[in-house]
Amino acid sequence: MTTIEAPATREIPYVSAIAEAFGQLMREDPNVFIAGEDVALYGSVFGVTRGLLKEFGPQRVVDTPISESGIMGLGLGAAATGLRPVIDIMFMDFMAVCMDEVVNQIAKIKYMFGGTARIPLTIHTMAGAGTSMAAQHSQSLEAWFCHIPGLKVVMPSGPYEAKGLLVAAVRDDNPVMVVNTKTILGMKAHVPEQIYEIPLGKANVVRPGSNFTILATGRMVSESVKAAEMLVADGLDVEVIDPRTLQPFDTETVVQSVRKTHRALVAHEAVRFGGIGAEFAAQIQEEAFDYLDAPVGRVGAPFTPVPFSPVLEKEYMPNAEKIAAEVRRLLGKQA
Amino acid sequence: MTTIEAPATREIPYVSAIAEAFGQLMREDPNVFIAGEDVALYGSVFGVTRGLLKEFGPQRVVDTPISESGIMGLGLGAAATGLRPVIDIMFMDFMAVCMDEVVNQIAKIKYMFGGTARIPLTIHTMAGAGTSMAAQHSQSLEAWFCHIPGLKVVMPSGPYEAKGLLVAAVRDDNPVMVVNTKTILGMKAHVPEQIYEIPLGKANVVRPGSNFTILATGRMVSESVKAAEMLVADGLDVEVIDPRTLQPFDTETVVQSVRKTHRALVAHEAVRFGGIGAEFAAQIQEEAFDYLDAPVGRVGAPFTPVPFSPVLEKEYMPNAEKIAAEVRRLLGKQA
Amino acid sequence: MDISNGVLLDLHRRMVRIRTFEEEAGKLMEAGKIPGALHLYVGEEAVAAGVMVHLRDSDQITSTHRGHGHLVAKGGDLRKMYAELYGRATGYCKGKGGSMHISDLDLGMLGANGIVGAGPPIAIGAAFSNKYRGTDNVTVCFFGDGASNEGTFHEAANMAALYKLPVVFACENNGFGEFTRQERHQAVHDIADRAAGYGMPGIVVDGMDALAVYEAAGEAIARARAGSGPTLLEFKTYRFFDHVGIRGMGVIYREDAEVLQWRERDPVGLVETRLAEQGILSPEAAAAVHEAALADVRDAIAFAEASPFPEPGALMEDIYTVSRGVA
Amino acid sequence: MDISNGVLLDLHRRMVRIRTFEEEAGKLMEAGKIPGALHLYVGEEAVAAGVMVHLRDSDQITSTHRGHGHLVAKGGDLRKMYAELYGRATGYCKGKGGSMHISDLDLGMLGANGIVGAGPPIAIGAAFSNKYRGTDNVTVCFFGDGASNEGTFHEAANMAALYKLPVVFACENNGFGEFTRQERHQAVHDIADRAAGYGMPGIVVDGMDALAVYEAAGEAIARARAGSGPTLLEFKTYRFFDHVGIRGMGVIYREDAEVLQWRERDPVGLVETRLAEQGILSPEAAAAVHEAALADVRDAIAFAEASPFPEPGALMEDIYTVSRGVA
Ligand SMILES: Cc1ncc(C[n+]2csc(CCOP(=O)(O)OP(=O)(O)O)c2C)c(N)n1
Ligand SMILES: Cc1ncc(C[n+]2csc(CCOP(=O)(O)OP(=O)(O)O)c2C)c(N)n1
Ligand SMILES: [Mg+2]
Ligand SMILES: [Mg+2]
Repeated sequence: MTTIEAPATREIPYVSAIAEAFGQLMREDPNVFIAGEDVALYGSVFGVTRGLLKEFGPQRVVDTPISESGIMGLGLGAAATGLRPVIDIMFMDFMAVCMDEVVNQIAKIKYMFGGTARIPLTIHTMAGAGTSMAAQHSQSLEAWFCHIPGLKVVMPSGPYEAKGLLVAAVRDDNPVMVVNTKTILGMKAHVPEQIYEIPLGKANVVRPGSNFTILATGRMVSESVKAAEMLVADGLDVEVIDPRTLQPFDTETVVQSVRKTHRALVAHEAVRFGGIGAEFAAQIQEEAFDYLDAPVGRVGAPFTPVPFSPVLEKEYMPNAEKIAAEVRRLLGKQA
Repeated sequence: MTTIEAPATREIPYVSAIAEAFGQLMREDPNVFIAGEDVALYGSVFGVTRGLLKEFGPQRVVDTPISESGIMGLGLGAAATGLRPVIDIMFMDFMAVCMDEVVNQIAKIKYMFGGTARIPLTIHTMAGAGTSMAAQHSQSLEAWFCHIPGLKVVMPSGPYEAKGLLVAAVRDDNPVMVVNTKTILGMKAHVPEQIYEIPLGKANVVRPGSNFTILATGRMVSESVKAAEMLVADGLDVEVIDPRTLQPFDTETVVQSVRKTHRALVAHEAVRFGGIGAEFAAQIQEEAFDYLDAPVGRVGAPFTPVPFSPVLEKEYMPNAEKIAAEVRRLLGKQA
Repeated sequence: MDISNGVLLDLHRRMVRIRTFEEEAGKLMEAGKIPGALHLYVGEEAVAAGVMVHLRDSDQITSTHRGHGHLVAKGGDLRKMYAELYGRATGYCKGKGGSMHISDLDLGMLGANGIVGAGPPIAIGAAFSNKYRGTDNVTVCFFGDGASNEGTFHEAANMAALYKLPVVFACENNGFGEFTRQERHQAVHDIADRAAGYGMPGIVVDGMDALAVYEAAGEAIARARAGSGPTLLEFKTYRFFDHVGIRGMGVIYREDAEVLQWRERDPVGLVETRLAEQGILSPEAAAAVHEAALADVRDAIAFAEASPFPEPGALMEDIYTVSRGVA
Repeated sequence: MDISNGVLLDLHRRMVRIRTFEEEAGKLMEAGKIPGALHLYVGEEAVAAGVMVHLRDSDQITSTHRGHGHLVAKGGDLRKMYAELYGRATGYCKGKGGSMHISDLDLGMLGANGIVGAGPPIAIGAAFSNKYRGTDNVTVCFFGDGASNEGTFHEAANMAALYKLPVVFACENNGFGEFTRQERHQAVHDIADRAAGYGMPGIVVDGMDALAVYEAAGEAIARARAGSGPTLLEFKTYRFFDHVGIRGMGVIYREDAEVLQWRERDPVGLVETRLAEQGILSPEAAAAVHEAALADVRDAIAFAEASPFPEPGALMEDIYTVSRGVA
């Protein structure tokens, strides 16, 4: 790399962090290619592949028909024969159209083949509500994939994580799903210019604290930091942890925190019932039972499809206020 | 109905309970039809539709091409226009081929349409490992569907439940997924001959007990009863609860039990990580925190695709011994 | 085919109503008054109108993400439509669906859909139901050139032909799936060529010519209604605006010249010229149709803007049907 | 097409090895020695053999639930195959896959598959990779008549034609998807007719005649290798046994007479008659091929039966690839 190190303060939006990572990954490894709907000529409807076609050409930045199963299978066949594909599925909701490829093929082929296969495949997608796109363009379905042995799942909480986790995902020799949140694509933060990795499977303590732990994913990380600030007035010193990787989950870091703080809450944007927060909460109480002074709380979306109308969607969305309120409710329940 | 009440002891296998329910449902409502692969001429590979073609003809017992998305969509379109379809998806693993229809269409159409639609659709399928059918014919994926607002999910634990829950599912005006477990299709138990319903959303206390609660689904219910017998020697009086319906989940019955017993474990055949047991455990500790003397334990399959080789599959399968062992381990952790 | 003057005027009126509905909606979206994404139907009006004049209220259609035109043509209530676009409680979906889920089950409009390719399986279900219930209703399945590459189309087409279902597959080939030109998403020129692989007729139709649409659709629908099975109609058409919103020119994926060329065959203009030539519609009468449409649309917009947003409690309603007393 | 004697004998030998492999496996399954479900290839040997003689080890195939024949024909190790069927640690998949997931990546056999229709998307991925990496490898995608109704076939066929990928779609039309006869699962007689809808040639081939298969496959593979794009070959064939297991007659979904009629054109018998007529293969030489195959199969069975089951710890291995030191 000949680029001059940018100042440590270089701030770029989440969307640019992704595009930058893609460019650098493709430069470092000729086997990396990206395929998806409108990723080439148009640079993706979210802008995450802008500029790539020009630099890498149509062989490596591949516009596809609207055929998610075909695209995902293309990624699998290419990965099994030596390439390192990135498959972009525009909205996470569309994962439902290619679940077989992801879950029954990509995740399991290595095991079913007795270990002989290697599937270095990255699935890249956008989750989350908040854009008035209604029930089929707003879901956060990461819990489905965390339940499937053979997959890894990451969920970046900001620009720094977006780049570092994407790099780690693509370099990993396993299928990794990168679940971005569309409403934070404009979020700006410091992102090193050179290529770097955030190790998979390691949680990050975003805000240290001593007497309450909030474990949050994706967009809920920044909301939890806001909630933590609000809760200072309640005499709480909240630790906020971002697992970064949901599968494999860094139980250790989280449990250590809870053993220190004695109280915990898990927050995500997905529907609360059956969300990944249930797994996290279950693990926390299993591993830190003796340390808990209150039940492990959970904040997630209510049990309804995502509504269109902005007034309803606002009510639907988990946010800092709801997290803070739930923390307060939990403390009322304290043993 | 003119059939004479059979003796209260009539015992029939699970598979016959399903077939009997289908017949009675089709007799009572001309809008009920069944579509799926090899459900008509062959009577289904599991035998659950045997005899129906002869009685109801090919218009109401419909063999389909191998086109799960097409079949599921057919069910939806028919349900939205006045019929009451049962869609049979041979193995639950194949649900991955038609997830969009189930999750983005069937589950959400009522809500997206502002309530104007009514989708009285039953999805009928077979889950579970233990038949040397390997990773793509053995999964228990109910957690996926429990996470999706708009769906209901039931999981019968034996012949009596198989019939009663199926009847309730088909009569319900909402989409309901019936998740059977293929390894208990031969299990025999008392099944009333007349048509009857088991109400959706109500858990059943299978075995009353005073100082430990096991909440188990599907095949794990009978395994848990066995485990309970084993644990008598440990001085435990285990209550076994079968939620019967996973979505909506009868939190109340379970929490009441745990408030009495102070200790609980959730058992299912699905992969433990991210399984529905996580949700149940999370709810139990939320609602009964002050009553718990030990963490809520969970038994499920290990984090691996289902292996083919019988020796590995045996190791894979949760069962009574593993449940009993986990109960003992939990007690060691007791506060 | 013999077309009565009444039908011709009806066709024209439906097209104008769609055009007006869409142009005003586009402006309101650009002005920030309508949230979310609008996929507008401008340029493709002849298809919706030419098909829908053949349908009864009891006939069903499945629609797409680009669904306003279909519902307007099927007789949808413009007030409820605009209220829905605005996310108001008075909308077709009480504000819960928005543009991509607009629907009217009483008119057999089984919903716009946010998932490309979701319509065909649903359409064959409705058609199966029509047959099962012994009606002679027909279901028309609208889908795009892009959608023709989804596996769902394949599965539904095969099943429709197999079961001889009363369904018509109406492919609106506007030359693009989002920003990808047809020749970059499939190697065939005519999507109608796919019909033979299922055992049904496949017919290419000029989708800018309302009368051509009328004629082809009439035959296919009659065929379906008579129990003779499905047909695949491919309507060659063009979207004048962008994939989302109203910007139609100066875009990266097509030349302005191409847009202008297609606009020369503007379906509304074409039908007006034709009707004028035949002496059925004077310029004044045509203008009156436009004015009436605009008045209706303005009324609908005013209704929407005056309508309340959903109450907060509405969030958790309409998820499940209350079934024998239990929600 | 000119076929050398060596190739003819090779064809025959591969077919006999498949036949022998399958008949013995079927018996062992019925005897309860092989767990799980076996989908046997008996009756369809000409297809696998006629295609595979054209392929190099670096060419790939995707297979189906009925995959043994494909791997035997591609040169698979019979010992590892039987050990896999037996669920032993020495099997191709260390006992983790069994019949439905048998695979040999070194031979480009990308796996049998338990999901009907899963192969086509994977096959185009391998073909894409061949092209991307600048090789002239070809990928052959085997799939059944039943699988031709899955959406995945449609999507993959469209993409293959669009990208001109070096892939051959080899449809093994054995007349049934499980227990459903072709005419009850699709309204077309020739699946090859679907090719036109994607922009590729579609050819019907007598799948009982190894030489016809050889010829058609040779052309399609050469075409793919030359960079001229995909072909859809439809092989009309028949499965002599049941969908699962060996019982072929006395079943509910077909007449015994039909089975007997097809058995008259037993592909192994046909090729032997042909080679005998041409003076290439004497009855004694043919018998020797059968004997050698049986010896190899018996050796493989003995190997499998003597092999250990996987160690318990193996359950949790091979899920993830150790990637830069981390599992
Ligand atoms: C399954 C799925 N994939 C992708 C999308 C994103 N998307 C929305 S509209 C569209 C283009 C559809 O093209 P076409 O079917 O030709 O309809 P048109 O927009 O041209 O009317 C795409 C790719 C989607 N909504 N659903
Ligand atoms: C997605 C999916 N649906 C259904 C099945 C069950 N199944 C296994 S084999 C088979 C029939 C396949 O027919 P065909 O493709 O013609 O292959 P053949 O068995 O005739 O070789 C079916 C329906 C499956 N394995 N996967
Ligand atoms: Mg289009
Ligand atoms: Mg077949």
